[in-house]
Amino acid sequence: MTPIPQVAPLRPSPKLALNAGLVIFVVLYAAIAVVQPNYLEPGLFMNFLRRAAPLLILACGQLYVILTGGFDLSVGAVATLAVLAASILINGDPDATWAVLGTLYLMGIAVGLVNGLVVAFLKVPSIIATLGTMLLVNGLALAWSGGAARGDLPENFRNFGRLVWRDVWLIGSLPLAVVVLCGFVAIAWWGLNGTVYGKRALAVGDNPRAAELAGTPVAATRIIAFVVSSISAVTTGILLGGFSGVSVNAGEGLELQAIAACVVGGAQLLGGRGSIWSAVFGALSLFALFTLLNLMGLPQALRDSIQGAILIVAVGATMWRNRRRI
Amino acid sequence: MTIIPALHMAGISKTFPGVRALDCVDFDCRTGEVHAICGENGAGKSTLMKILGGSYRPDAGEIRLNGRLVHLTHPRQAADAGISIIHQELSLLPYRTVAENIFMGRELARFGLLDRRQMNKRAAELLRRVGADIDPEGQVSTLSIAMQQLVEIAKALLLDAGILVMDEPTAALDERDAQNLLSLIRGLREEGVAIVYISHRMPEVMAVADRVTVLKDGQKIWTRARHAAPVPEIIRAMVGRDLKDFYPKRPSSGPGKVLLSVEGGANAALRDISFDVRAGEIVGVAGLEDSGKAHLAQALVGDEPLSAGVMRVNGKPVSIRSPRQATAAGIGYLPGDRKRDALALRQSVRDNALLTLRSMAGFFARPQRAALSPAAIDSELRDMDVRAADFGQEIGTLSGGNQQKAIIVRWLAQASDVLVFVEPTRGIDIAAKAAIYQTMRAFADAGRGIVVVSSDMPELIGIADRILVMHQGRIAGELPRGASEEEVMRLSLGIAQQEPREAFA
Amino acid sequence: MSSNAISMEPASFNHRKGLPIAAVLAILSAGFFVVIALATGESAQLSLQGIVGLLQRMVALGLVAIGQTFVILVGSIDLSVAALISAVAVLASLLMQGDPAMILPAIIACLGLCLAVGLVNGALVAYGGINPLIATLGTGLIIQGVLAASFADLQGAVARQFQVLAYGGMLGIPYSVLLLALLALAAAFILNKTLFGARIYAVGGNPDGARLAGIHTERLVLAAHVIASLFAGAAGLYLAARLQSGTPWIGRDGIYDLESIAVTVIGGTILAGGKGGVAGTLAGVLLFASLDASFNMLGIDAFLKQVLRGGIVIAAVAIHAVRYKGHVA
Amino acid sequence: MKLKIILAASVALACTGEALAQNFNDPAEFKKQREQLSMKPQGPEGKPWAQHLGDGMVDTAKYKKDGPVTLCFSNAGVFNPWRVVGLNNLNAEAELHKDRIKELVVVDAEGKDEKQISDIEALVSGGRCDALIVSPNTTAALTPAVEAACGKLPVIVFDRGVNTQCPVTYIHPVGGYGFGITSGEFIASKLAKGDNVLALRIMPGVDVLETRYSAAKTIFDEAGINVIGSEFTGSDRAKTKSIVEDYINRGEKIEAIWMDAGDTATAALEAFEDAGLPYPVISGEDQQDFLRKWQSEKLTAVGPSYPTYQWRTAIIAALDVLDGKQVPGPEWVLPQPAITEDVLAEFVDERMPPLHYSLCGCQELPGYPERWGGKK
Repeated sequence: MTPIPQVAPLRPSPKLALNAGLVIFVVLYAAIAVVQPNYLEPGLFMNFLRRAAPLLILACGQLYVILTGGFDLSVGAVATLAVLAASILINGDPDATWAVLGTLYLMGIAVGLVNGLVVAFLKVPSIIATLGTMLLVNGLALAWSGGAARGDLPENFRNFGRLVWRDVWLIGSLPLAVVVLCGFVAIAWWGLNGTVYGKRALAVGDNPRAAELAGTPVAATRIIAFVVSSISAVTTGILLGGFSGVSVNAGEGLELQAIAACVVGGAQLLGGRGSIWSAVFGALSLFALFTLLNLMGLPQALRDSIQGAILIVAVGATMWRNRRRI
Repeated sequence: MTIIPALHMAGISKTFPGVRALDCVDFDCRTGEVHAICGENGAGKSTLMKILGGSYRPDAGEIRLNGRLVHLTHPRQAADAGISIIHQELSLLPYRTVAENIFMGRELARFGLLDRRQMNKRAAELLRRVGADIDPEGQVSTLSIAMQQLVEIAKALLLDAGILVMDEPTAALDERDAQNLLSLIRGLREEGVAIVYISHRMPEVMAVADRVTVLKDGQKIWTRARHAAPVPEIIRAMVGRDLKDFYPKRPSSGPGKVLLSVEGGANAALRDISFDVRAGEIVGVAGLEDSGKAHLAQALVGDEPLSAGVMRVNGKPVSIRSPRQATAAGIGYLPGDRKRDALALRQSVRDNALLTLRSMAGFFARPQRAALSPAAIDSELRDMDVRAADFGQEIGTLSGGNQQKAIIVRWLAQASDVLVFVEPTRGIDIAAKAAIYQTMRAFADAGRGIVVVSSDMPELIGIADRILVMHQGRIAGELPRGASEEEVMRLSLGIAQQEPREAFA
Repeated sequence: MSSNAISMEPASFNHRKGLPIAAVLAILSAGFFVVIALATGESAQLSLQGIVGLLQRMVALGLVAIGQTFVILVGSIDLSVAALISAVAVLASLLMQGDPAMILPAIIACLGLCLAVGLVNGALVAYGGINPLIATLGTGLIIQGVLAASFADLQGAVARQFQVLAYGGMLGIPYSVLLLALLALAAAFILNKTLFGARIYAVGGNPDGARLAGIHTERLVLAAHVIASLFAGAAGLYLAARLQSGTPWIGRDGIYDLESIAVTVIGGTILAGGKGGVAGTLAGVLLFASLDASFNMLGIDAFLKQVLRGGIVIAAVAIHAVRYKGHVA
Repeated sequence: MKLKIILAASVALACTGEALAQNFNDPAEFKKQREQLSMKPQGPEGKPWAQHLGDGMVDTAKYKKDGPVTLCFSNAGVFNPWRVVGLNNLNAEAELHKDRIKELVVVDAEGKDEKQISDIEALVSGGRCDALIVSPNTTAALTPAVEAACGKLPVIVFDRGVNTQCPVTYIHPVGGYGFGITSGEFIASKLAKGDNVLALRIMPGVDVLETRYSAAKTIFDEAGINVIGSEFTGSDRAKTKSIVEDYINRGEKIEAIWMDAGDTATAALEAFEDAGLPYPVISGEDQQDFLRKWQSEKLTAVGPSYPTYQWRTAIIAALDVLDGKQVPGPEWVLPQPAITEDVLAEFVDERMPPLHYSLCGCQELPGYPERWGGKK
């Protein structure tokens, strides 16, 4: 058999993909600045980052799963669970915050493990498996809280979304959320580039059978991806809870936005291609788009439409670029 | 020339970005003729056939069928024009019946309603014709690869085409099935079918072809009648030089200590497997397609683990339940179906070569350090003579030989003690074959061992120090180096087997 | 979403004697409903009226899921059905405005809209080469956005006579249930008995192979998307008749996109395409309907219900997926 | 190019949609509800859930049934905190009548019209129910199912109505115009002509919410107050806060915030805190978190309500009907009080969760406060 194309198609190199995501973001942000020039001030840019932080973090986690060839639809529900659980467990007591944060991450890890185990060993396609856990986790969160926000989040928890250090040298102001964001992105980057995990994940997403026969722990690689995704969801939940307090719909719809962000940033669905910058710049682009549409004062509903069109165009453009090179 | 050939391709050119895949190639095939095309991978054979099959459109040139000019833009048109192609990649539907597969795209129907009875009947006839004992109503996924290949051939015969193109049709077949196929081809030739035959197996080409055309680098070198084209000439034309020492010299020293041993190994497909591999040895495994030889390889590497028996590596008993455990125990695997089982096609050459090292490294191992670094693997890839413009390029863009070499590097880097090869040179061109044989020998000479499972008998005889022949899931016998094809065949067919057959009913 | 690899499952799994997934699932679902009805003393639910009620719960999801089965069989997927259902329901009530004379034109216009959406989806996937999840998510968002922006506060209602579709019946069986049965039979017939059906399976099972066998794979993917959209349209029309007027959210609130995919997969159709069928899908829909009805009888609260449903979706798919030897993602 | 076409098409559609918009600005209804707000309710003093406005009564002798009865309740869903509190009220009220109620069957439609229709059909055909209480998910969609049920047993509808007169009675507070009038007039009284107000709304298209806005808008227009924006928050705190932040970042001056529901009111206020701006005049609702904030920050605020005690009334009405008593009807209009600064302290209860609706009328009910998620 000679399954090899006889001619070498040139694919865009990862560096090029990085630039594409970055370029979209820069263009969109420039458009924002045209509509609303004060977005060029460092303070407002930091504020933009702060508000984009939950989506960015979620996209970084989702990227892990996408690289291995799956989806994680449960992240929105996990974020909601984190917010509700935090308010119920802390119940206004600032001393409980740190212990509860640990508990939240344990819950997230548990959900990630369930997702991973179901996909890796029960062989349920991730889109169905995580749809199931989405319903399950959402139901649990609502049943636990009784369907409405309960308990209060103390000041020190709210700081994750609200605290801003003013008069910081060079950048003017620095929200705590942006520090968390940078930390999370750095860790996510390290996971993919500073350890062997990233390459394993790409190989598993590209061809799980080949990876398995080459000795890759395929099941573990998948499970870790789901755990990372859930951890990102908990982090997102903490920031959302910090930003705006308890609500039962804190994470609603975020899962699709996170997937869309990765795709806009150049990650390939069903695995094998993408980098942490796909998630970062994809999410920044998407959030910049939302902000721009907001500022332009378009009817809110139409923003959905535009988001849909952009998704199709972004993926179509990538397809077209790849195809032209073959 | 007075005869109008059934197929005449004139001045065919095709350029892909950066590469001239075909450069003004002329090719013809007459009715009642078998015309073989030889050439290395990348020589343009497949591109030429894809043009004929309507998958690609040529940049220049024309195709005439019985003198009539045609333009083929979709496989459908090629089929309607009487061109039938057996593709080297299986294109079957696993969950559908054999009959449904044979009639794929050409279903028998009245007013859009399927006529299953008639399809099953005709499918059974076609299967008989290719010598396959297959139930037309059975599901394809239950068939072995060889049986699937025969279904593929039956599918091509359905068309009753004037022109039949066979691209490596025997790649997955064992000797017996391949012989059946060759006689079928002769029969078709008698019926006046024009047959284009593409193969790397020289004995087959010699056995069946009337004329031979050699392609190299997208250009036609020559077309000659078979008697005017002895094998060395063909090889020289393909490779551009003489290939002496095709199989590497064997070492004069005897084999060393036992590296790998199996005692009483058994699982669903295997019974009573006992053998060992010594340092410095290449042990061949022969057998028919359904003999269990592929299962033996899968058992050794933990893909289909043994459920009984003892396996020892370097004298220590090991439990191998997964490929990962096999890797950890020092056993490496080079599967027969590279695209499906070995390659991450969208990852770089470097990443593919590093895959096992990275997989076995500790989770927190830094990917830029020591053996895991790109520099280290690059030098190994260069030592292996893997040809790529850049080791960062996707491995899917390399030729089969270079891909196989990159995978060998994968296991050399892991410093495995025993490598299990399955069909090591399937679909690989002749020059690369020689290089791979050299590497295998060098690996063994370095005091390590190789198990090589192959359907290519000259290859086994040429490379192996001894040959285990399998039959019905057992090792039917062992032959020393220098055994003849007949001896292997006898054991394969179970003729020399002593045990009563009922034992494994 | 497809692979050329032919799985070499041990023969025993494929030549399993016994009932197909669809029958097992249907029997289990119906059995569960009966047991719960008896256990809670609601034996009235086992009367003709009760059973008809159960079947009626299947209609909307059943219609969408049959269409979804077609797209999944060709190896694609359609996430835009929920938005399309809303669009059709809104369009139907908008055009009819209670006027019986407008019934036919409204139906034609709605199906025309579905045809257009199906063509766009199919073209994006088959000819544009865009991942179907993204393509149909995109078209779904576009439709939903336009709907929400245009018809925030809609007025208008379908004609009384049109509501017969949802509320009328013969011999005690509602027309809507008959319609579902009829369309399901038609779909099963198409898939199993016709040339077109055989090619649907061919394209999903092995797109490259199908193309080389001379099948115009793009056209079939396109056709499957059109069929899915038309079935979504049928569901939208049924809902408009059932609810008297459409709101721009009925599709989304009913989660018809994810639920139709879930029941299709529960019914044994594989996401890669090429294997499965309408019978399994309907059995999956029956499972959902009998769960709904049974949870009501048991008085399980809404949140716990969601937890159970999530677990059941995973378990139902796991039961037949777990034997699969290859990898899934 | 494609995007442009889509945009153009969308805009065109949006415009036609505008023209087809239902009229939620009904001056007659506006006037009626304004009168009802100041009307003196009839019925037991201090028990607003048992009171009613107006004089209409219906006779229910034909529904009289002795002995323990089974009540069935088809709920649209518990998809927001208001409905969660309400359902607790309903269950607690039923517990008060243990001797009379054999069983209370609650069926949840999860916000799906289709499911609620099937649910009602199943309840009716199940034959267990002596009376049916319906809280419809959508007015028009549920009408046929309720009509069919009316023929078999007494039906009581509350919250959103149905387009038929067949239920024994339809329980609801004064209504959306009333809500908008209370909140709009308060804000108008605190602002000067030309001041800016930002309207934050949950979602479009729901009649009970649309009327709130149209009433407030009418009042703002009359008072010359400038509505600088009307945004939909989807009841999402993060979205609410972001929207307000965006307006602040644009440099808009916001003197007042008007809300059609108060569950995200504190999120809106936080946006001002984070920006270091003084609080605006605000209209919220009767949620605890808003009331506490109001009290602690000394806001200029008002808390109109859409009281959750109507869920109690539904059980009371059902039992009255089965007792054969006269009940207010065909519409049972409940008083719709608002929380003002004078009475604020009465309604703040630190034990209750943040989104507890203070006008639940549930303080005396069994299980208070734990049943509503409160601390003992």
